[in-house]
Amino acid sequence: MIFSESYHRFIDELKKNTGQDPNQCYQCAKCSAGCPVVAAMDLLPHQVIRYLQLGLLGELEESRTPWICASCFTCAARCPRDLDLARLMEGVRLAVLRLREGNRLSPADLELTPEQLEKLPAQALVSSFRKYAK
Amino acid sequence: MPRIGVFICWCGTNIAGTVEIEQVVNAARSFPGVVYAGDYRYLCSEVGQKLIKDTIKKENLERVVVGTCSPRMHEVTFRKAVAEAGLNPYLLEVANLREHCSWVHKDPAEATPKAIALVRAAVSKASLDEPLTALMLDVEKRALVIGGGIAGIQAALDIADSGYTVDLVEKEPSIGGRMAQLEKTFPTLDCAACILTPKMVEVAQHPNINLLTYSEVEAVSGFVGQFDVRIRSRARSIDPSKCTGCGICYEKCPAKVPSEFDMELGKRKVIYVPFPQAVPNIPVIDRENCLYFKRGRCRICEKECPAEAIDFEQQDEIIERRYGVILVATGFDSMDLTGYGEYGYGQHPDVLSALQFERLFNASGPTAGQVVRLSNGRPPQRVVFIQCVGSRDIARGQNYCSKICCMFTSKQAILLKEKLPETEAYIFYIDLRTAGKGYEEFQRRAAEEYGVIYLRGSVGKVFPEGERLLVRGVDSLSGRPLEIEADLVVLAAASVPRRDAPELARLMSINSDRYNFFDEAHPKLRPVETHTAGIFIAGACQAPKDIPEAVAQAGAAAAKAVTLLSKEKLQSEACVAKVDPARCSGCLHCEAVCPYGAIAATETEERVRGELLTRTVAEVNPALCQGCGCCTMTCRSGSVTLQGYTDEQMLAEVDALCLQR
Amino acid sequence: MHYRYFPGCTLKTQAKEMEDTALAAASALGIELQELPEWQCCGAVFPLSDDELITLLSPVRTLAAAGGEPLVSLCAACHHVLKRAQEVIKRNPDTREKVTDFLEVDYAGEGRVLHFLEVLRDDLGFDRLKEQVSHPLAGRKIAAYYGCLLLRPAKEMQFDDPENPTIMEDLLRSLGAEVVSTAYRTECCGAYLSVTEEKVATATAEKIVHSARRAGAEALITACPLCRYNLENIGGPALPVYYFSELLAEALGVAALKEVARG
Amino acid sequence: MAERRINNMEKIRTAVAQDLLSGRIDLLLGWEKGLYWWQSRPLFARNSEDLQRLTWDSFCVANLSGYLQEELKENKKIGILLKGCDSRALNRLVQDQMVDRERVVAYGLPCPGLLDPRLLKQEAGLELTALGIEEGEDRVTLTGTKGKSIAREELLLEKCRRCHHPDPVGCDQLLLPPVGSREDRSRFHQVTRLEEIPAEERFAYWSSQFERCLRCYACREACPCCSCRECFVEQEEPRWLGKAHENSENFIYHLTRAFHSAGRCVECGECQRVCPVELPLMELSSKIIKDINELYGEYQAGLDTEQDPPLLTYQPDDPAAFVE
Repeated sequence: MIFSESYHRFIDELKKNTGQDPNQCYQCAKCSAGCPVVAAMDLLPHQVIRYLQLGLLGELEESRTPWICASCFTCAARCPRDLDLARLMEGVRLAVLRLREGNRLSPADLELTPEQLEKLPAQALVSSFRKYAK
Repeated sequence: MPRIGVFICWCGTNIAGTVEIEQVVNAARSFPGVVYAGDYRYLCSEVGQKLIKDTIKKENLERVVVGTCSPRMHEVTFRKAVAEAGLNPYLLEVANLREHCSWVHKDPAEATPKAIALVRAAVSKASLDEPLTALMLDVEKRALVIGGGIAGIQAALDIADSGYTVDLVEKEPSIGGRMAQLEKTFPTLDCAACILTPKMVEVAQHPNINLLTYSEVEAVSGFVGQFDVRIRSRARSIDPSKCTGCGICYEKCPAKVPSEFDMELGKRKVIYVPFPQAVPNIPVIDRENCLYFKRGRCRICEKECPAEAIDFEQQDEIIERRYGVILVATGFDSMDLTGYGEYGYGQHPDVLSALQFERLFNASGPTAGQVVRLSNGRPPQRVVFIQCVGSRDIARGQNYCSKICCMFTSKQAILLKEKLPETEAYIFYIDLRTAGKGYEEFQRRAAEEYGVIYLRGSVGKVFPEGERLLVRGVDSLSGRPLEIEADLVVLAAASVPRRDAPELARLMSINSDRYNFFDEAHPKLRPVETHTAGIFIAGACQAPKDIPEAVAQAGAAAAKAVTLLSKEKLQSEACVAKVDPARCSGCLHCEAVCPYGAIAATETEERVRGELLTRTVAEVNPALCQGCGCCTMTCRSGSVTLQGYTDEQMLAEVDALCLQR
Repeated sequence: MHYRYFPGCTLKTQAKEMEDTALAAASALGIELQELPEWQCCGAVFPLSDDELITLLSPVRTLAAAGGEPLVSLCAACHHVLKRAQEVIKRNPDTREKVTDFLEVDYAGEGRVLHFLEVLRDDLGFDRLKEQVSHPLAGRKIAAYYGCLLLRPAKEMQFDDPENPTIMEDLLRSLGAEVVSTAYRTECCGAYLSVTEEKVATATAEKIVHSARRAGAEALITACPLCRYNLENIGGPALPVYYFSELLAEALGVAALKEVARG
Repeated sequence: MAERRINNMEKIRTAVAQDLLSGRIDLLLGWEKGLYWWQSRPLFARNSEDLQRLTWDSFCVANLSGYLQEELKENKKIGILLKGCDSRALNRLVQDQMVDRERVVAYGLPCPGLLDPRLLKQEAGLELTALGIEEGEDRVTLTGTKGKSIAREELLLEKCRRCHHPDPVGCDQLLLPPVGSREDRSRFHQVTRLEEIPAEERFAYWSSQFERCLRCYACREACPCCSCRECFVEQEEPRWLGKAHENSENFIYHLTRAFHSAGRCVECGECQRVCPVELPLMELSSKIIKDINELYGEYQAGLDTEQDPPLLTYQPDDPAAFVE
């Protein structure tokens, strides 16, 4: 937990791009309580914000949670602090992708049979690449 | 040019530590009209005041300027000193050298010239000061208390016990307020009715209290000592001198509507008393729903009443009365939760607000004291309490903490466990706030003795699943998502001001905060006074409060009210506005903006080309004027001026400040 | 009633029946949906970071192409992206300038952006729709499934009550069906994860379908091709999942139109 | 058109003649032709002879309501011809208790917008003395040129081009059929343009404008809002304003005047029209109107005499950021 200069740079960038300030959160955990995909997450949504507050960026980089987040805006709709966590999650995803200078998903990674590809809506592919690759 | 004396105070090191006193005194000697300039370590002390008084006499001073702390602190002190030396007290000017200068500067090189400029401005203004005289006004020895909850009851009793007459106005048919709706009170688990009812009866029997229930304040004018108030006492449709309170009328009444007292969970009759211990024990007919008033037929109550007390023709009564003081204790509402769709409030009968749940425990409540699910009438096996619903919520609710919910939720969980020991109770909380005598211990008892399970976290959504409610939440301490199959969900709704609070604030000319809670005059030092002299506040209309706090505040407000009532005369404001009828064009915009109703139209005569014409101009009533200055702002031609703060005086100050150093 | 119509990627491929039935129903109801002459995919995801301007280009181009006329889409995701992109243009002058300069279009956020369901509710009216129903879905027990993108964020979407919406149930009632209320109708089904986290998506969808089944539903309707794919793609006993437009066309007694007039 | 105008003239004259000659009014305030064809000036008609000079044409620009205050001292009852903007001025004066409405008979003249001689001259490229005009329904033909014809809308006075309410309001009778509301016109384009330039540039702009002010006070004399018995500029105690030509004092004068007409200005444009150095004074008033609208909701002075002006009313939700 070191509030280094890089942390401040990171947070400033995050605030600017998402319009959200993690310090506005008082950890009621309502986001986690309502999240439909929380069961698959290693960090709960409110913990992601807590980690942002504490500057635990390395842990966030390793976490599955931002990639599990389905951007369904349930958390944002109910947050008593009026924070849009969906935006913060996107901010974290982008930061990780940019930091690694690489994509998290490439067409080669997809292990889909031709039948599956036939059935899978185009929308699913487009959105996956939007989320996992830049 | 009048003879002016200047006195600079060191205020120990408060001023002298940053301002070079000697330089200021020397500079002051050079200002026009100044015949004396001196300094003293503590001017507000007896010795300091004596210095001023002696110098006035010795130097024949006609105006006095003190360079001291803020006039809010000691203007009154120095005015008194000046008056004792035989000068009109309004011939004193205060240059604020502490708050406006020494406290905000570090560098004497900056502070000293500024202090000199402030003194120069005060001297310029003082040379234009005129003697002013305040009016002495009578004090009407009667108090009005608005709101008959526990705070209003306590305040009315305290004032009445001091020997003054009190009118207690309550909007509902009975006094008692929110406390009457409660089953038990924390942290002692006293029965609310057992401790409240005796006080209600005392109010009814007190020779100095005039109880006006089913009544509302409609208009307030006047000022401290002489408030003129119009009260509408709504027609009960029952002759109170005949009614014996036997209750046959409401037994027989065929029409039912949801009961406000039971938070709409149960029904009440259309002729009703809100609850069995009501004071006065006289029913009212709810004319909006009465079959006779709606359709012209029924009159069963009239037929059944053995005392012949029913009076369908009764009219609202308008009471116009003068009061010396007004005390506002209008209490709070439970926030409307329809904006919180995720909890299913209003969608599912087993999702209740805390105040609704409280009614389930009450023997005269909607379930006759049975704690059951309203969906099926069976006792719940698992109850989930959710705190902070609407409180601490900047998105859909109130920014503030409602303060009482942590405690009443623990209380309700304990009551539940006492009634149904096998039932599980879960409380979702964000933070537990148990500051208060015996509060922490009480909450711990709930957890340790009664086995109430506290979950630190929130609920995302309540899903109706079959007959039960699936509560999906999270315990943030363990980081575990939770799903609880519950039978009842109780929401700790935020405490909010009464819906009509803004209207009442406007009526009384008192300030409210951004949430519409009434504002105290000073958050620390004047907690029960308002900015309007003679109007006091008590209880949850000022901010969310528990019973002990509301009662304590009511006592304090009553003491303040009595202090005022005990005075024979009150001095009015001397710095009041004045109209120059020759300049006034009579547009009366000043009348429109005057918050105190102190300005009215009057006729004046003038000669135009040999002919005598009358025309309308504005006139200030000095007894009503509080010297706020709104009128002077709105007058284009400067025809209204505030005495003691005339345009000439203000300009003289500005000119003096703008002089090159 | 004339609207510009934006189909989006999936309606021309895997969700063809959604488009066909909706267009057939629209034409039966006197609602003219004129497809935009040239269009491209909306991007499927609304950009949540303000420094992602490039993802705004496609929806803004579409919005500008509608020329201020009401723009209708059928897919929940397309509607979400278009509507929110419009909000950005309306509220953020800097972004508007950058995006419109780049695209060389003149667009300041004008025109209504509608989901077809809103056209039915607000412009046609469910009462009028009901009068046109020739084959009511009597006795059919159907549950509506909303998902996430139509409703949230409510401040921007202004579609319906985000926790207790009624528009799809009202539609079903006007078509004569028996509405089954299900607890999870506004819960996200996780379909965005169906490529990368299939298990998560399936688990989430199962919860929704099974709850509907327990509540007595015989079928589900949705307004999103991705939701449909995900809800159908579960393990265990499934329920038929229809597009709302399929039942609409059925109740109106119209066959799907294969050929559509192009704008 | 010309014929209709003559017919209109007869209609107007007959209507007012009846009242003046029967003694219902002692004085009629109207217009008569001035020295040149592009000038119409105020007419104070007391008898039928005076009435023969009464005119109503595209140059009757003076707002006559400003005369009422003084004239009512000597006349018991006055009849007055009012265009849309003039009628709002009368209403404002009544709201300010400056004019006793009972003693005024207001004749409304729905107004198609008045022509700006400066624009006529500019369009024709000729001195006005060498020019004549023929007015059609929507177009004006300039005689003396080669029959150049221009849309009437383009030749209107600045104030008429932003006028939303050409039909008089609150009159005792309308003498001509209404022309309809013109809410399609933009009122604040000039203000918006000024708001968008940086503060320093804006200051420089106004500085250069006020620099030219002669402090002749014609703007104040012509303004129906300026109803004070004693204007602050002339007061000696306290003396708000010096007499020397000093730009900072010019600023004080114009800004104070704009504040004094806040909530009162009916946008009749008389201040700007009478200014000998052509200061854009309406921009100041418009800015204040726009600010009031944005802060306290849409308000147009003099339209509805029942509605209290926003600066004289208090609503609990009034924006109060400036006191917090």
